[in-house]
Amino acid sequence: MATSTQTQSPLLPYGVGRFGAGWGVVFLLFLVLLAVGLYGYSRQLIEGEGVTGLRDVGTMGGAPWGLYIAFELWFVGIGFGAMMLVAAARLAHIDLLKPLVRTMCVIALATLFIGGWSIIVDLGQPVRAVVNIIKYARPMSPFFGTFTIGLVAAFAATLVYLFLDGRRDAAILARRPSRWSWLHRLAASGYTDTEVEKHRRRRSSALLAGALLVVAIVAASTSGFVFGIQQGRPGWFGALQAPGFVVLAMLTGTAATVIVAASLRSGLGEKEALGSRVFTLLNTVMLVASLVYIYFIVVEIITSSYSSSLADQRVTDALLTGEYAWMFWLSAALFIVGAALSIFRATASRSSIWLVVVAAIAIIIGALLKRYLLVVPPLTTGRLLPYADGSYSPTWVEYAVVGGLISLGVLFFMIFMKLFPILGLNDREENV
Amino acid sequence: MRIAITALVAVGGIVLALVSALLLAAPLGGAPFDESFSNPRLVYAPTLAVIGVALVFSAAIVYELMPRIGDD
Amino acid sequence: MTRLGMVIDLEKCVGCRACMVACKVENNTPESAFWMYVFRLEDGEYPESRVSFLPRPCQHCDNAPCVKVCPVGARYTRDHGIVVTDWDRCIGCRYCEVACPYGVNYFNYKKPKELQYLNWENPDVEVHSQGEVPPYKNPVLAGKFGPEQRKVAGGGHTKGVMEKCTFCVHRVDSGLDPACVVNCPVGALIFGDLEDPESPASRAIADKPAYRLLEERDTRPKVRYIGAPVSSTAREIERPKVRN
Amino acid sequence: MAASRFLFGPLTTLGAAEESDSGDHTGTVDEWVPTTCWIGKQDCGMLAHRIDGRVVKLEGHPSHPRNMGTLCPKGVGQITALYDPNRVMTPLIRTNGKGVKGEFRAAGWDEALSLVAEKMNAAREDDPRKLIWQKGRSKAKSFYDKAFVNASGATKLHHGAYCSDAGYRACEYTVGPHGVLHPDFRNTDYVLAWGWNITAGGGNKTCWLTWNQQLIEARARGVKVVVVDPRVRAAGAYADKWLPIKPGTDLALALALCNLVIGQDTLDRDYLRKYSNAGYLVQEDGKFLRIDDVEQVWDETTGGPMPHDADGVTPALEGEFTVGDQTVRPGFQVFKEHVAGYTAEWAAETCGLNADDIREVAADLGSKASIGSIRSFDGVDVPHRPVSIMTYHVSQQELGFQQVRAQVMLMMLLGAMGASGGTMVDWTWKVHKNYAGLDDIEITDTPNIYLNKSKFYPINSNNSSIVAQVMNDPEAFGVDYVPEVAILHMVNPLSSFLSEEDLVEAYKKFKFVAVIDPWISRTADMFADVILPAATLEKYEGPPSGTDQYTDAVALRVPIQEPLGQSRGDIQIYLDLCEAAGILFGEGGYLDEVNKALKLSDEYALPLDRKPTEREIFDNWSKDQGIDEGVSFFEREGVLVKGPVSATKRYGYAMDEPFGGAIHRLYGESLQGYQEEMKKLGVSENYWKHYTALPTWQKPIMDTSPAEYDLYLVSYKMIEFKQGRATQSPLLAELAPKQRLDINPETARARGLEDGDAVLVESQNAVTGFTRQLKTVVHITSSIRPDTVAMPHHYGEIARSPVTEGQGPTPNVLFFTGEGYTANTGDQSFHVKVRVEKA
Repeated sequence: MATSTQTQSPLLPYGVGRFGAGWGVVFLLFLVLLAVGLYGYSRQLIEGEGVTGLRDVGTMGGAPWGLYIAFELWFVGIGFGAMMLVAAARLAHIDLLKPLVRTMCVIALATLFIGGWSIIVDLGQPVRAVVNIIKYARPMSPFFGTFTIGLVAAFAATLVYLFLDGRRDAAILARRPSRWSWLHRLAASGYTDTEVEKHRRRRSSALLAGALLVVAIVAASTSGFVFGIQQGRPGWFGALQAPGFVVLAMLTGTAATVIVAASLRSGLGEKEALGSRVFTLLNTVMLVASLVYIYFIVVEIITSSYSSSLADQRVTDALLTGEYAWMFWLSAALFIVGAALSIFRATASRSSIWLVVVAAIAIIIGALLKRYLLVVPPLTTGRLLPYADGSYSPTWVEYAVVGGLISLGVLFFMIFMKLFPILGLNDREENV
Repeated sequence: MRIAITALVAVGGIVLALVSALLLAAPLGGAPFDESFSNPRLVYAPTLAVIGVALVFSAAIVYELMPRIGDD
Repeated sequence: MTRLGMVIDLEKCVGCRACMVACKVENNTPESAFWMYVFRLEDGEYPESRVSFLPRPCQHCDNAPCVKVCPVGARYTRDHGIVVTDWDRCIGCRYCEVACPYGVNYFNYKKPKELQYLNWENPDVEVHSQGEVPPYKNPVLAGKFGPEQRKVAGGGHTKGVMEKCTFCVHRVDSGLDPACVVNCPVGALIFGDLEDPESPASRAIADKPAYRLLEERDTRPKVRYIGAPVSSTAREIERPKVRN
Repeated sequence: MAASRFLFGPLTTLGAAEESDSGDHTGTVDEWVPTTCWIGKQDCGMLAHRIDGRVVKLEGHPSHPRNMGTLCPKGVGQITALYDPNRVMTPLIRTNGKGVKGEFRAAGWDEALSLVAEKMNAAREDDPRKLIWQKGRSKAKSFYDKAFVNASGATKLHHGAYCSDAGYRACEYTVGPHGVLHPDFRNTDYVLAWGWNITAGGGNKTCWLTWNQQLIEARARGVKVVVVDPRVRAAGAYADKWLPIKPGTDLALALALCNLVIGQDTLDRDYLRKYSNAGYLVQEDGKFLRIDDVEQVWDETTGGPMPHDADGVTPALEGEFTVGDQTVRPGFQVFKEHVAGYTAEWAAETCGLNADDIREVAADLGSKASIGSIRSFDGVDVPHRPVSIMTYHVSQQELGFQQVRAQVMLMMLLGAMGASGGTMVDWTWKVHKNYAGLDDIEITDTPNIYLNKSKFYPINSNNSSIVAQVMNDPEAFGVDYVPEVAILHMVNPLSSFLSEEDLVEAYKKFKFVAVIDPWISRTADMFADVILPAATLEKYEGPPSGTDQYTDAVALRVPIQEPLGQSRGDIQIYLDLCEAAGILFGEGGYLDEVNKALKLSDEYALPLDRKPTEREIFDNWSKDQGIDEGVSFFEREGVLVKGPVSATKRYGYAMDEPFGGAIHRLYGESLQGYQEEMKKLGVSENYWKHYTALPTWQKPIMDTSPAEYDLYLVSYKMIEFKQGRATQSPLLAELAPKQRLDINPETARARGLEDGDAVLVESQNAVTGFTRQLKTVVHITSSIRPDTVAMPHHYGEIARSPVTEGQGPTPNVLFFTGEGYTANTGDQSFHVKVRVEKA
């Protein structure tokens, strides 16, 4: 039990129901960012996407996909990774992660949610899109045909998992008098913590976790297929895209979990549930995933360096030595730094949490750059006909909108943690 | 009974998702040579597929939340 | 089965870009959208530099990557193999564009009317014309086409929607050749049914080697080229206004 | 339904249903109106597609011989000239001072016309020479221009410096017809495209489009094309060989080719004897030997001098003879000796070329000329000399006149002038009045404002930049008046002529400037007192010739809608202006002059006491042409195809009197005469040094610029803007959005320049030491000599159009007018030495 939160209101754990000043300031800050994003998006809606830095490939020499899609991939990657961790925690009975399961579910929901919105904001006809996708979506099209279905499935699966997994905690909270007890009662939906229910819970959570894993891997792969099956775009076509997406998802999901967990640990003063051992575990996951991913990058670069196609060469050159080299090497450096810190942490005698957090931050930023590098350079430099080189630089609208989307996710998370305990309650907690 | 209904919902969801994605939505495969490749065979088939997927997971809710019917 | 295609004779093309303008006026396309584009290319070093031209309409592929990836079936292959965009259905995701190896897609990043040359609704223009000139109108472009009755001709110009060369579907459907073909001063563009050995297009490639752009990508275009293929080291010169 | 209204309604994000009239064709009026192109120079036949009164597209007229259903980019794009919101729509009267950006108020036609008429008449009454009239390139037949000049007594200035006037003068003087050199495309086997971009430049008589059609046909036939140009660009794809000649050295190459052709003895002696003055005996003083005022030849049969026109003479071409106490040589012998020093090696050195390439051209010319062969056209035998030169704007350089003369002489040596497959000048071999006129100039002490027949430019092409210099200092040129009123009709001297500062000073001296134009040009912006809005495509104009040199046709510009705003057709404006000025009616009035200019027979002549409509004029003209239906024939059909041009018209040899009776002047006796007289009257050497009987290589003056001016600047035309009136069209400006400096990659590298970099270009006048600058951007291209940079024309012409904003300056800013930068015919040189540095 959190002791620090008991001074003012001894009733609800982890600050649920209490809106402190610190929380309020942060909330307001993100609300402002969201408002800026909304303003930017309103400009885009009214003027068209001419207000973004996006332009056509070919004669216009631009990139029709840019920051929005890069962030979309990054967001949903984190979401899929978090889903995988949730599934792993349940399937491998990793008790250390139990307090974090709900956090990871919320991370997944928030990132999938804003990932979906990133697609919407990228569209020229967003409202029409919603109607036409549910009416006409074609399974053959990886992006909206199958991927959106994957996204919906992932969101639905995580939501169901979060709901069922949280019923016990909700029931505990519902018994305490508070303004939110009705909500907790609703979330508990009649949970009584009987043996029968516990038994059902075990069976269904195992099956659900399995489904979560499958859905996460399939959906992450599909977003890789969006690019991997495109013969017409140098730098994209390849069998490694889908597995690369899965590994990077795992990696970024873990990194995001580390960062959020560290924030919760310091924000909620929750040293016990989020002890050093949790971070050690997450660090190990990160370490393995980052080494695998670095290996993937190396394989990818070696393969494309030997490509017979001049166009593929051009993209590789742009990445390794050209216009995007700084970003490519920065991202590579971030991955390597992340991996190195993880190794150091794994072998060090003292177990610092901040080391893990720094590694996670390096990796998650590296991953964002990598996503940008996947989307943009093949569009600006990957030309098969003799078009002149293209260029793309995002405008303030795009930064504002992306900032707004991140704010949306953070606000979603912040509201959730005031309505429900963000960490799982201890098993020793009284029975319902 | 509970398991049967749960299985029914789950299998129903899978079948609905597969049938609507593979048979009712726009055709898969090959070089698209005419207009039929651009239209679902049943409008809103993708919605059905999404509903199917959602059904699969809601089977868990059915399983855990369904009121006791007397089998256990 | 009729398969309409275009033959482009690079031995005749003089790179004048009249086809580009003819296309723009015919389809009333917005600024910097070149459904038909003519590369002016240069290769080699002085004094052995060589200049060449490469007209690039939509290739109307038999195995069109854009059609395959369209999430909502707005891009489709219609009768006679013409690849068109249903501008009434397109959601503006630009997946067709990133999938196309030829760069033929043009998205409406802005309100197209502000960028159109034949728009006469500009208030400044109305003041000057003193209301004498009727508004631009070409109902054919806005119409529905073929048995499928979908809006595919160059009349969409809707913000946030993808567009590209339609082989002038509105002309072809009434038995005319595309605007660029009709206008080419030197007869470098030839149009017709590739399945019919007597069509002008088939005759043009009957006794000359013809090739397609990026054959290795297996897109199987219905646009054939005659003449020396463009060198892989060719660089583009004299670009038109490319950004709006 | 409500839901779909919500989902697809006219929300800004959706807009799917913006076209509410989708697919409903009922009730629209869909028409095709025949007319002719207005924007290019060859007046292609067009069909305007009109829906409910709004023109939506222009297409080529399928039966017009010149374009056969097609149009060039300008032809298609000129729809924006019709519906340009930046056109002048009402008469404008200036409200601020001149020489600065103009402020204008809208006025009625009556007010504007009476103001112009009053000023014009005041000037005419004072001194008719004080009224200047100037027009840009006349479209179609310029009968109404001529009628106005005659009726008003105005001094007509020339249309533009860009043209090829030095070449025109050289051809008129040397062989007679009015034009420069172009091939008999259908029959030629060899084209020397000289300083002329064969695929993007257009010809001197027709536009780009017809030439390209004929070139592509000829290429399919296997014609060999050699391009002689510092910059090859689009021609490169259609050239078998590129000779990247150093700017300003074309004369050296032409002379060397003459020398080589003589050396290899591939001469058409028959032609030289019969139709040229090659056999005329030249005395040691450079004058022809004349007996009883008749030029003499050395008759090989009789072995003595004979009048050149005596029956049965066989003039000797070579040798040295003694007649009386005179040693005389035939003109050809003089020429042969004159060019003997111009060897291939010398030319290679001078022109920056390879001697073997030059020898190869000469050898090709000699072998392909197939001297002695005959081809029959409909039973008419014509000498077949299938070698040709295409030359056009290249004549606009310091040595331009003599250089074109040398090119003509090269073709003369081969007998290819006017032969089947040979080199043509005009459509027919009609001899222009200048053939005699230029040979017989009496230099006057009191020249007019453009120094016609002056000691400075005895042969004179009428250059407005020189007019400006004269106006700024009339005494220096012996001119005793300064014009006061100018009527500028679609001309923009400030941009289309050179030496802008002189022009600005000069135009300030005009007390009144009236402009007839659809747009506000830079000249109008700074100097117009009144602007009369002219219509563009929506007017009657013509009749333009429709010939493509093989098929004859005539068409008419028919309005494709009512004139936009308050604009009026040009003819209407002249009718109205002459009425206001009181010079419309009666003998010698405008209508009378129109009758004369159109050569209307009495039956169809316009009555001199009633103002006709534009349509009436063309109705009378059509009927006079034997078209019973009158103008409605053209309103319905657009073009009257008359049929093939006969060989007897096309080929000089085949004419009833071969070459129209002109004796081609290999030896330019009178040119030397002018030099002597000019020296006597005391003008600087730069004026007289190019007046020589035979073209003589002299180093261009620009080459004496200091060494830091290490690059040659040349200018050129792009297909997008050829003939001007185009940069303000958004459709065309989109194709060529910005001024640029073409530069070789090696040259750019040496200066650290990359494509798109901003640069300063500074030119230097080697005579006066003046420098001029402009700023533009780099365009790297390997199709240009490393010692040469090039800029296209026509940017920076229209002042008041958002489309032209930021396009960049005209290269004319950098060129000079005057000694060393003007040909001996008063023609502008578009060559100058510059230095280029990163801005």
